[in-house]
Amino acid sequence: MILKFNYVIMIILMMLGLWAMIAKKNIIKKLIGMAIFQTGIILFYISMGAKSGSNIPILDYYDRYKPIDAAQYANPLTQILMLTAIVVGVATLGLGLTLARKIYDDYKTFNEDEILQEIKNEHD
Amino acid sequence: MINIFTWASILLIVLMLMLVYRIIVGPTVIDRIVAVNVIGTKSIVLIVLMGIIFDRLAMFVDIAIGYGLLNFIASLAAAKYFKKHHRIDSKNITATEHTAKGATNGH
Amino acid sequence: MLLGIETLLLILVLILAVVSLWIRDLMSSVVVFGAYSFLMCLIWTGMGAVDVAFTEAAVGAGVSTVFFVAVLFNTTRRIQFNPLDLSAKIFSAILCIGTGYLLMLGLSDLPSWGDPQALVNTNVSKYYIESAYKQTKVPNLVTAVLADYRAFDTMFETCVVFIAVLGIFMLLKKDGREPLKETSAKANDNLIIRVASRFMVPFIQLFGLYVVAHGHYSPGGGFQGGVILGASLILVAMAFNIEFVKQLLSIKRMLLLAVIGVIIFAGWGLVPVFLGQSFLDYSAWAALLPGTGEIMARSHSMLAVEIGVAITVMCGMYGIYMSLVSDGRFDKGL
Amino acid sequence: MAINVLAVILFAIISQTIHHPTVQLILNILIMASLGLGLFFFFATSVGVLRFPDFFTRLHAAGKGDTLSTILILLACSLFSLKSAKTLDQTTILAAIKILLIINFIFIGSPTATHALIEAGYNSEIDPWENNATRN
Repeated sequence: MILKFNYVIMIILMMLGLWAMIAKKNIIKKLIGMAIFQTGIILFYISMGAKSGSNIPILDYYDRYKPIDAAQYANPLTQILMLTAIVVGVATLGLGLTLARKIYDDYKTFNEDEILQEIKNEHD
Repeated sequence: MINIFTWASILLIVLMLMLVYRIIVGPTVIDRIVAVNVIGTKSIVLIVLMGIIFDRLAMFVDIAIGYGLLNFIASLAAAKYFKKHHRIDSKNITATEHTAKGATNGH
Repeated sequence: MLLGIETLLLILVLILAVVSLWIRDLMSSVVVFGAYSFLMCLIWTGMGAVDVAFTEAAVGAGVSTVFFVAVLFNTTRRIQFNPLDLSAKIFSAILCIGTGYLLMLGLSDLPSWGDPQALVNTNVSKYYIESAYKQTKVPNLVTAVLADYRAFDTMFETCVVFIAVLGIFMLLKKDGREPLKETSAKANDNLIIRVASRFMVPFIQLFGLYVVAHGHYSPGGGFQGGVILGASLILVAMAFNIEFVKQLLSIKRMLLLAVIGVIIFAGWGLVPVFLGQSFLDYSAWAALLPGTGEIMARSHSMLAVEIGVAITVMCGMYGIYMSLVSDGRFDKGL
Repeated sequence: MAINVLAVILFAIISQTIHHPTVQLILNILIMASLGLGLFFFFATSVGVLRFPDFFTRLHAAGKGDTLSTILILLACSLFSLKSAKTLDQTTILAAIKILLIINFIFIGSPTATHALIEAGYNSEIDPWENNATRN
């Protein structure tokens, strides 16, 4: 269990985010839940690529011309997948916040129940 | 000697755990921002300490500089927020802020 | 030893995630989420992912919290608590715990934490680690894989940032826009904040340019540098005035620059097509850049591509902040 | 900034050229004292943030103690990296100078944030804490 502690935390974080996205009534809280879900996934990738006792994936000046042992360096592939994911995550977070802002413009609330109630009233 | 820096960073994290108590309990938002600000500054220190533990300080210092330069922007934004909304405690926000409902948008 | 520090940090992060969802005040929730992001950055530093940590540091400290605050500034931070929802919450909690249990069952198939011989670490990434420096002369393997081997991926990620900005801009755009007022650089009456920002902003921008340019040799690159440059513009907008920052970079010019960033990336990759190579195959640039072999052509091309990414990301962060804080009118900010 | 560069170069030359055991001992003590004091001040900051009664006093603890402890620990890191380097190349010196630059930035940025927060709290409707026990 202790050897897979990172995955346990990852699953808990992901489920926490999923729960927040389903159960929370406030839209901003849902967005925070989405961000937590995202960090859970990033944690999964990064901790899979981590190697115990390894160095960061930037070659030292003295190591560049020696034959390179791959086990000495952390996995760069999982890192770059997640690096772009973070910046894109912020951009999509901005888009989500914009949608929340538009909803607030129309209904003056972030609460899901009140929004549904107002939509129902408009249709009647 | 590197061992000492490892223990120092563990001590820093334990002290951060103490600050988390203030984040959870803190009666007003500003109390929480204070604790978060301290955690942010200590992250800079921890990154430099990790650089020493990894023995690649020159690579980690860049991240720490980025943190040091940007760390106060979030606090500044929060402070600006409270220039408009004066309530800093989270109790009974309904009374002050919710009065604007339906006043600006005509439908 | 490092895994011990990581374990402590992971527990701390879990506590903060729960707290940020539990607090019944949106402003506090956002602030706690900022602390969560700080600690996530530390976790990734400890796992050796310095570039990811750098991105998270710039994003978490500079822009992400500011975006949330910018939205809450014009709306409310009130949260209604309805005790009647409790059954729905418990039902969804059972659902999530069930899903989590199913995921936990798959735990036994995953490699243990920090195993160098795990399947994920032995195939493609081994090739990248062993041959990236020989083929590109870039010591930062993350930059090499990001901008060369997986440049196609990165190009579309840049496009996603651009499209997100465009979407935000379109969603919030108001039809009848108010005429621009006369600008004054002194709208913020707080002298201390203005002086401190005036001191800090040149350093932030200089550091951002350094991060973009030095990405080959140290953690950094287009994404991180772009976020830092964008954060410097956000700082100007907060410390002075939204009219003042529009003199530095107007909205129209911001959109134009964002397009130019994408065009730099795609155009740099398109040139090899005309030289008879495949798309984004930088080694064809050796024919056009004087005095470079195929290896150095790849190295230089990465810098050009990173500059394009940085321009788009900078304009993206700036544009998202400006749209959110002024509700699409671009007249007044935080 | 120029003082930073001069201090780093001076310390680098002292620590790398003079191998007399007394000098090395003094340097070690300097590093350890700086680290220890920094940790002590951070402990004081944490206790202050936890124990003080309202946020004005808490900001007092956080604003001062946080900046000071960060500066001391970073100073210890900088000196240690110079002292423990095997060869004195430009990378090491540049890293040490950069750490001192972080100190400069924190010295400007952290008090500004504290000031902005104090102002925000001052404009709010909450009164500062008063010690009623001594007044009666």
